[in-house]
Amino acid sequence: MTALLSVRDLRCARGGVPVLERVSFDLAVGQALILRGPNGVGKTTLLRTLAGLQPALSGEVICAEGVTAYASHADGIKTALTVAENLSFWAQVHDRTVPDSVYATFDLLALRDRAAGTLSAGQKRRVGLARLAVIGRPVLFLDEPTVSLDAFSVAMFAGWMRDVHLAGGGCAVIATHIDLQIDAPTLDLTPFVAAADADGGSDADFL
Amino acid sequence: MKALLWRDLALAVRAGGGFGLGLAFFLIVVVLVPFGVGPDRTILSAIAPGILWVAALLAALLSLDRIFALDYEDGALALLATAPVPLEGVALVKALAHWITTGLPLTLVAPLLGFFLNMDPAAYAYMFASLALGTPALSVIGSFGAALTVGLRRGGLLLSLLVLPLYVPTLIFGAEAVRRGVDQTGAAAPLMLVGAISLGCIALLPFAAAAVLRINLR
Amino acid sequence: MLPDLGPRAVYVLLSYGVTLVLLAAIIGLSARRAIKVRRALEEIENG
Amino acid sequence: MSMWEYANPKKFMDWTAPVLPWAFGIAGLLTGVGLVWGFFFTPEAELFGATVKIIYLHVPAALMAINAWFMMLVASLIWVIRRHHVSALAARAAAPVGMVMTVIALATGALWGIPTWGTYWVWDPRLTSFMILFLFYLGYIALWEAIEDPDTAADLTAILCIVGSVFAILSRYAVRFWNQGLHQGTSVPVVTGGRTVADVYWVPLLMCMIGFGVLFVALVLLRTRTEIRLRRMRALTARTTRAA
Repeated sequence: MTALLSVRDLRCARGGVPVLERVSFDLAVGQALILRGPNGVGKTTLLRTLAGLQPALSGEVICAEGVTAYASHADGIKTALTVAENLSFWAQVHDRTVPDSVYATFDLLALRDRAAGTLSAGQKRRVGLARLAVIGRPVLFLDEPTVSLDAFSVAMFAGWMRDVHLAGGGCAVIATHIDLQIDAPTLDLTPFVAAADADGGSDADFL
Repeated sequence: MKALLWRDLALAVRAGGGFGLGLAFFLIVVVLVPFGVGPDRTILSAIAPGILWVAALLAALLSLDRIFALDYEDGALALLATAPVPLEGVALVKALAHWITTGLPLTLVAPLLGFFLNMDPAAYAYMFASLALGTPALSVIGSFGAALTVGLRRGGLLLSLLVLPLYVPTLIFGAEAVRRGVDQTGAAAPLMLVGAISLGCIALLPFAAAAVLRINLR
Repeated sequence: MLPDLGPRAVYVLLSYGVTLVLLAAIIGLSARRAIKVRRALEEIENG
Repeated sequence: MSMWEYANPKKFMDWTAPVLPWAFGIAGLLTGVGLVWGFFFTPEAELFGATVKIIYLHVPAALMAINAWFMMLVASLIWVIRRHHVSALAARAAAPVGMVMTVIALATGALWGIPTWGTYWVWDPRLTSFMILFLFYLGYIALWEAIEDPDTAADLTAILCIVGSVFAILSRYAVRFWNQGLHQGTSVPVVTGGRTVADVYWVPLLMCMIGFGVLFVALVLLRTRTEIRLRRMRALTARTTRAA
């Protein structure tokens, strides 16, 4: 089974200083990986490097073109637009259409035509997660997707992840503190934290 | 890309979108000038093209820092950067949306406001032509400036300091085109130059803006 | 000893004055800043 | 060891240390002699009277104001392409010096203009382009100050400098188009190279020009060394806080 995503000896930096090094793992179809580690260990930095938002210092991220998507708790939902408009915008950006099943899966049927600004934090987060379902990208990098979600919504998200996304041939790297009841390997990043004097970051030239 | 344009236009028109902001500011500045300069019609008509151009410049400047800042704060920019959409395209569409909501209305209203400043009737056509050719440059240069200052706290002030010097060629050729149009000393040259600058900016600046956005998203 | 600068002497003297003041300012500020930073760095290095 | 090795911060600090005093010395000597010679020992020009002596300040300063921005452009390109920290920091170091040179050129140009053209400030294309250049310097320095992360700041200012240079040249010609101008023919036309300045004024002028040039280099080296030390302090403190 070829790996959908493989990471080889990745080293990433934050603000010119190496944060993580020697990170390697493979993700096959249907697999998820939960990132653990204290705040500031570099979960967000790793996810942003995997998503291509920032260049890695060294190492490789081997993945097909145009299959990845990144989502953090800043979910890009416009408060002036309605839920339907927000979702259809992101669908069009990925030139797809919004399947009606999404509203049911994320319990948004009642909120469909409400302006996103009038939603609660939890509801807004559900719209953000619905966005993930809409854009249909197999490889997902999720940074704390379940923040400000109640237990019911967390179970709903975990259900979608397990039964729709992973079962449908996708994979995901998720940074989260809570247990998503998904049988997925976890990766504690603490051993991969770069040594204090590890060079490679742009500060190295000055030390 | 069309989706982004429609979304931005919808956002601009919706409550708090600030669609009329640039236009209202333009109106106020033009109406204020006679209070400052005095009601003498000969002076006003002489400086009318310059005033309209400078007011158009400032009105365009006013709504620039909203172009990327809103999407940067709520994470939409990072999502767009990882979407299958070229960031250069995003920068160009954002500039186009700014032009439609600010540049275009200014171009239409400016000749009418010339009326307040007793502008020479012959100048109306040239005013419209020079603004129509010049405002695209204002939007594209402005989107580059907005991209530069997107991550900064008090970016608005710095944005004006960075963008205004870049506006100088467009302002000079634009206002000069109107003046030469009025006294029939060949307005074709400055008009073509204003158009040339706009075309050059539209062709090249989105690449610089996209590069700057990628750096700011790091 | 001062050459006869004629009626426009004030402009010449003013130019020299302004220039020398500005040059002295940039040199002085740069030098002072350099010393302050060097001392702070030494403090950190063997701090 | 390729030439780029010298751009390594540590090596840069090593080889500039001995050079610095010499640079300031030569600059002081050349400018001093040039100015004294020009001020005391050159005859008054028939047309301009004593104000001709202002060229010993105006021409070198104007030359350096433009060369400073050109040097920043080259340094920005080097940073964008080869990612050498020293070139980015050298660009940052050069900006204030370039700005001061621009102010000097403006001030001396205006003071030259008052008796010669009989008005206080004349919107002459050459002087106005220096006004615009001054705004570019201001924006460039402000952008450096506004950004926390040194690498991001270096990248953004480099791109601003590159884009700004195109617009600076555009403004240069736009201004000439806008007002034919009263400025003298260029004293040292770069293109033709011929001299419109009589011999007796030429040697002190040449000395002042070289003097200003060496002074600019000396100041940039000094300020770049300070920038490198500041960056080193920031890296050291970042490392100690991270290790703690």
